[in-house]
Amino acid sequence: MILRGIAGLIATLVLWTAIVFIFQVPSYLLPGPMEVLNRLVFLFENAKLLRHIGVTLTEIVAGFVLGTVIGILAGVVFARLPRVERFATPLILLLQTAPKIAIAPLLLLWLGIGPTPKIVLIAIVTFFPVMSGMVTGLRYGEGSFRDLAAVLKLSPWQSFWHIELPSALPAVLAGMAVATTLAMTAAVIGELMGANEGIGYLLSSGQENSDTAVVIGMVLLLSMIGWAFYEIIELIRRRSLGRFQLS
Amino acid sequence: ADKIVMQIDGAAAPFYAPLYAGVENGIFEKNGIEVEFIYAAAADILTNIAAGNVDFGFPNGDAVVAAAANGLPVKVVHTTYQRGIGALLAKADSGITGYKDLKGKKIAVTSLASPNYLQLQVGLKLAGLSLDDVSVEVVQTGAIVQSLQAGQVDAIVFSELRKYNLEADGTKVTMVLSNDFLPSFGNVVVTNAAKLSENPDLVKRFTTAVTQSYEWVIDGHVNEALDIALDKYAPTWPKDQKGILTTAFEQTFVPTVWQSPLTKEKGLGAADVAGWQKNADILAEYKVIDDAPKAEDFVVDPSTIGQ
Amino acid sequence: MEFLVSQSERMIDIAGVHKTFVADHGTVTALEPVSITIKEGEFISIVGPSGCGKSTLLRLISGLDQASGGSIKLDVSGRKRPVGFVFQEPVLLPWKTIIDNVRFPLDTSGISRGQGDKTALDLIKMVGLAGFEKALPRQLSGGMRQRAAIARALSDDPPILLMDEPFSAVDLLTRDNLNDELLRIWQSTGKTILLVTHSVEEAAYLADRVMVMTARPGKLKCVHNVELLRPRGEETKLDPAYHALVAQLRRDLRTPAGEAH
Amino acid sequence: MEFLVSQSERMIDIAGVHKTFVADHGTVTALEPVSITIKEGEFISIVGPSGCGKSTLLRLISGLDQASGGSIKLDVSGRKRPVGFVFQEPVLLPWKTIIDNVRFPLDTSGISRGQGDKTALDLIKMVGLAGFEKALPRQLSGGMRQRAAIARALSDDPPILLMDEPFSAVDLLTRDNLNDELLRIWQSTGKTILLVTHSVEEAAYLADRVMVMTARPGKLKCVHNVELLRPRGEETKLDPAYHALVAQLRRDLRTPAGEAH
Amino acid sequence: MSGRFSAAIDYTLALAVLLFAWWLATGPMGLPTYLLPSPLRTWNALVTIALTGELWRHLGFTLQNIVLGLILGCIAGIAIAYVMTRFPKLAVWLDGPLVILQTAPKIALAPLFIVWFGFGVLSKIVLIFSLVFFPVFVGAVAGFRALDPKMKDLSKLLGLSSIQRFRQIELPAAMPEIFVGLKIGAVQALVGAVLAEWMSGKVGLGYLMTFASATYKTPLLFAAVLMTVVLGLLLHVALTILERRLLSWKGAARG
Ligand SMILES: Nc1ncnc2c1ncn2[C@@H]1O[C@H](COP(=O)(O)OP(=O)(O)OP(=O)(O)O)[C@@H](O)[C@H]1O
Ligand SMILES: Nc1ncnc2c1ncn2[C@@H]1O[C@H](COP(=O)(O)OP(=O)(O)OP(=O)(O)O)[C@@H](O)[C@H]1O
Ligand SMILES: [Mg+2]
Ligand SMILES: [Mg+2]
Repeated sequence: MILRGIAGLIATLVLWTAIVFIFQVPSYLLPGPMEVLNRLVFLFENAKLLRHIGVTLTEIVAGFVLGTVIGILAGVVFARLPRVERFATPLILLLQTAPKIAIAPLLLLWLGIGPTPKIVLIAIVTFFPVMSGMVTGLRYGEGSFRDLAAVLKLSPWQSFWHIELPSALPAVLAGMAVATTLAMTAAVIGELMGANEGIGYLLSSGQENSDTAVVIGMVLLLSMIGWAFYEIIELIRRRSLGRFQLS
Repeated sequence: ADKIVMQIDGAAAPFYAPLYAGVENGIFEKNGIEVEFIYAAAADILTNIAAGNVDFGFPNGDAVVAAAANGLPVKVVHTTYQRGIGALLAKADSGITGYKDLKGKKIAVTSLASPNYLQLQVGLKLAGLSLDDVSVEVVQTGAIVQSLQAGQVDAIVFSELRKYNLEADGTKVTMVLSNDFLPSFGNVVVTNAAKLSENPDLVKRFTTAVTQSYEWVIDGHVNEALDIALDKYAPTWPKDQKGILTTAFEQTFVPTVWQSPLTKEKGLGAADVAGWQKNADILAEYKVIDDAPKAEDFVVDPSTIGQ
Repeated sequence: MEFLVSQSERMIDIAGVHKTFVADHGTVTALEPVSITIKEGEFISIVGPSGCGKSTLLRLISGLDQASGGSIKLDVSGRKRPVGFVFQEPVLLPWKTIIDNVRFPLDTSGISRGQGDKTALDLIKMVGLAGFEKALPRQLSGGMRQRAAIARALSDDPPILLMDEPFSAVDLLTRDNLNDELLRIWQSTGKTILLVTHSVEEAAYLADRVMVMTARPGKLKCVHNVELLRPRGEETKLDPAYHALVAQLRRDLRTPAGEAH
Repeated sequence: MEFLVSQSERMIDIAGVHKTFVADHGTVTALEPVSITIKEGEFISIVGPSGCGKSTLLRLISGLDQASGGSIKLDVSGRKRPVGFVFQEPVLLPWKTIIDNVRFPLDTSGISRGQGDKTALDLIKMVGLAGFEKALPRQLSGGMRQRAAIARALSDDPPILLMDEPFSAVDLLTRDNLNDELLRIWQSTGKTILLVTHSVEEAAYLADRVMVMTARPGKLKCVHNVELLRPRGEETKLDPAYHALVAQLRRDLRTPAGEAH
Repeated sequence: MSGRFSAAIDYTLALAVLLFAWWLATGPMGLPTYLLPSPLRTWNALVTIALTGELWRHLGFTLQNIVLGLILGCIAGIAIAYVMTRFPKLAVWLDGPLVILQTAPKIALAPLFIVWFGFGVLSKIVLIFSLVFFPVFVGAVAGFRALDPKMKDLSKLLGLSSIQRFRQIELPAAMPEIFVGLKIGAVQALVGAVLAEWMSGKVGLGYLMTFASATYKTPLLFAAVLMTVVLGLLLHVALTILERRLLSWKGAARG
């Protein structure tokens, strides 16, 4: 995994440098890695970069965990009661497709300024892929396991914990991997709605100031956070591989 | 002290230095106010003000006119920028020196609903041209300056402030200020109509603090104010641009943006009601808004608050 | 053909139960109306051609599927888990080790881990899987998986045991051993057992009664009483009556459907 | 014990092949070194206790798994698909109908649809699944699925056929029929067949030679020549030699591992 | 089929409840129009632009981008997922850049896409593509990985060509997981199309939204939002029907 990470990082840096070098891209369009690094060091020294990272990271973790838990639970309910799923689908699609910025003032009105609307926004986007993964994992999972659960008259909780969650785990993990990327976007949108700290805030100030290096730097930081999330999910997947792989 | 939230247009930038210095120097505190700044797009600020999500806003004047025209209960309580800061920007080496040179060129604005677009239309008309003579591209704030730099467009109609970004980046630009032919207002302090009538004292104290903050900068503290802004509030801003910013403040903002003949007479933030009305009438004439609102309905002179 | 049993002894009461599947390729009558009453503690074997509805019948009794008509009554007042089921394919949870799979019914009914382990280990030893407690299902051979599934079905000691060809994938010796173990457990616990098998010898050796079914549409052809002495063992297999029954069952299975014997 | 066969006749040459699995729960020697040479057109049955390495041996021969040591040579020059395999569990593609599953090997080797359909329909009829051509696998009973898998393995007429307990889930009558069909196909096509079974009767009835294996560690105990006349049929089952062999195989399986007979 | 019929009833019922809640918020609860216009005002705004024909121009443009981006994203997502699961060595090198590219928030990069790929439809398609790709990719990877080893045995035994193996075994087996990605991808395509039009352009539902938002024409804003939601719902229903058909062999548990 370490190898994979380093290989990926090197490949990205090489590609990036090559593009900047070969096409002689001016820095207002795409600054090179060194320039971005310099800006990051500058922000670290002058702009309490770590504090901003901490703020955003907290929001992402809180929103991601919230969305994942609700997504898994909703997935179970939806897989068991397709009517409930059909009933909830319009609302869910409304939340997913309605441009977040169009409903931002409403979110602020109901949840106040501060971290809550950001966390809720991240939870909303995280929810959907996790829920979809869970529903699919359960709906298309081994029918014979359902028979086993029925014969053993397992309680809903028991069949969730012992049978449904493990069978759906690959699909749920895939949903969570997708959710990480959406969560990064939601974090930015959340901080564009009105904020004075966080990576998204620094990013929007970079955008306002046409400071491409700051924009790319913040994008890179968010990528790294997303990547860390992704690797944690990969780790869980690999750990459970031996156990959870269907024979 | 009363805790209030002020939402500022765009993002933290050294151009808002007087407000930041006001906080750091205890001017707001002295007026019994503890202020927190947050940032968003102009239209969102006005919606938030109307909804009561935030206490004060600092958006562009055109956005307030449009909001008022659509019935949002917002009031301008401090016309901080006495003129508009919209401008036509083109690279110096493009040969464009004014609207007359735009025939056959490609020009970017941020939205067909934006004041930039209106300024472009009026500017073209005064130069004897029309929209049919140019091609217009719509490009969002985050990309419009780069599109000029990259040569994707020949000119942009946007904020005067971007001239300083471009020059800091080594790009010489020609600028035509829109305010010269289309009076408008840059950032102004806005609050909710209900808040103004229910708690005029708070609004009064707030506008007073704003005025005092700007006065301190005007009174020869540009350097200190910029230091505060660059160190504590707009730290992403490259420090080596302080020279350019100092020039901009001393030659433009202090003499012509924050102060006007009217403010000499009535104090900073004075309401040029006639100017506002003219602005609204032109917005209506060019169908940016359906009907022009009455300026006295949404613009208040700071000196009259609480009386 | 039907037994008359006292009300209290009736364990499973099947009356006119039938099942039809509707599928794209047409309607399949898996089971024509079947009626039979099974007494508490009875051991019933079911034989019949492939596709005649044996599995379907067990699934209906267990409540996994709904009958298209008729009624099934189980007299299992108050038991949370009336039936244990050995499915035709070993349905082991692939993410659990063998011992965890065997202990699963106990874990999910609140038995303590220690107690559960003891029971599970005994059963694992009984089915000849000692040494494979910590193996995962995919690391076992087909027959070993089937035996693990048998151990699981026995672990929580259900009053009714439904077994769908439980020994089809194991060798003769193991099969004989497991047959005897099953009889031992049955005798000591008084379970009611229904066992589907393709081995007429096994059917005759184990059961009190043998149900013979005929193919498409699946139908109960006849029920044989097995009058062999209990307990059964090596001597049973030398009993001429046993061989006569086996021969009879063989004949039953070879006669075309519908033809009464 | 080993046959001496002319070079050209050797179809499968197994020399010192063994297999060890390493797993969390320990190392399992699935197969101790096995050596045997199988002639072209030979019919070999394999019997042995559950878990003794029968499936493992077939998987090694087919090339699905790699041996831990030893060598396996197949004399199948130029054949793209030398072996057909009936797995211990029917591995049908769940999204294809029965006829599509049976025709699958033909479809993927460029046989025309019309020709493929003809072959597939014949085989489906042979295994007794007529009427279920358009059914999906999950709509069949266990034994029916197994028969579909047999039909598939036969459809593209491979020179070597490996069958892992192909008839374990079907009833006696069907089993007898399929046994005879298999013999007929074998005789008319000259295939080399290896068949794993738990039925010693079946093993003796079908094979030229019977391999007997012993349990853990899996080992080839002995190989019996079956000197019964061909073609075989009802008379074979009356032949005392057949019964003697069956009895011998039974004894072999009952003797504890390692003990030579 | 009664299943589909009752699904339609459920959707309609749910929409009715949403509509009622919306009406409740704007009517009795008195949310002002600039925050949330009433259903009636929104409907009127919608009818107005529908009658002038403006709506169809915007809708058509957005829909065209969505479909194009969705198809391209899907093909690339499935193809690259397949290549990576087939050649795990390649994955070591591709995984990192792919994840970095994906977790980079597109909303932040969207403005740069315009200066990188121009004002035309290309920058929009690139943006939608980049949003659709990853869900489909992740779903497909999960699907290809979950392939039953017995199926692998079968294809090895039959000596299937790569194309046969993919077409006949791996793709159908991975379909359930691919559909998860596809459904998320469809929603992302919508978000991407709107986002792209928000960044630049003079046509499309996203453009309509920025225009309406900047001019405080909130009923028009919500009419456009409503149209995207309806588009999303239609895409979802279409995918669900397709899923039902393609995955009927799974005999999915139904209510
Ligand atoms: N889910 C289903 N959908 C459609 N038909 C089904 C379904 N399940 C079973 N059948 C049909 O019902 C009939 C009886 O099936 P069942 O599984 O009960 O047979 P069986 O007696 O157990 O056979 P075997 O000995 O082969 O296991 C078969 O013809 C089968 O095709
Ligand atoms: N993938 C694996 N990992 C670990 N051990 C394995 C694996 N596959 C088989 N084994 C072990 O190898 C041994 C032989 O297995 P094999 O499947 O060949 O038995 P078999 O003779 O076919 O038995 P059966 O008659 O029950 O099918 C068993 O002890 C089994 O546990
Ligand atoms: Mg069955
Ligand atoms: Mg085996």
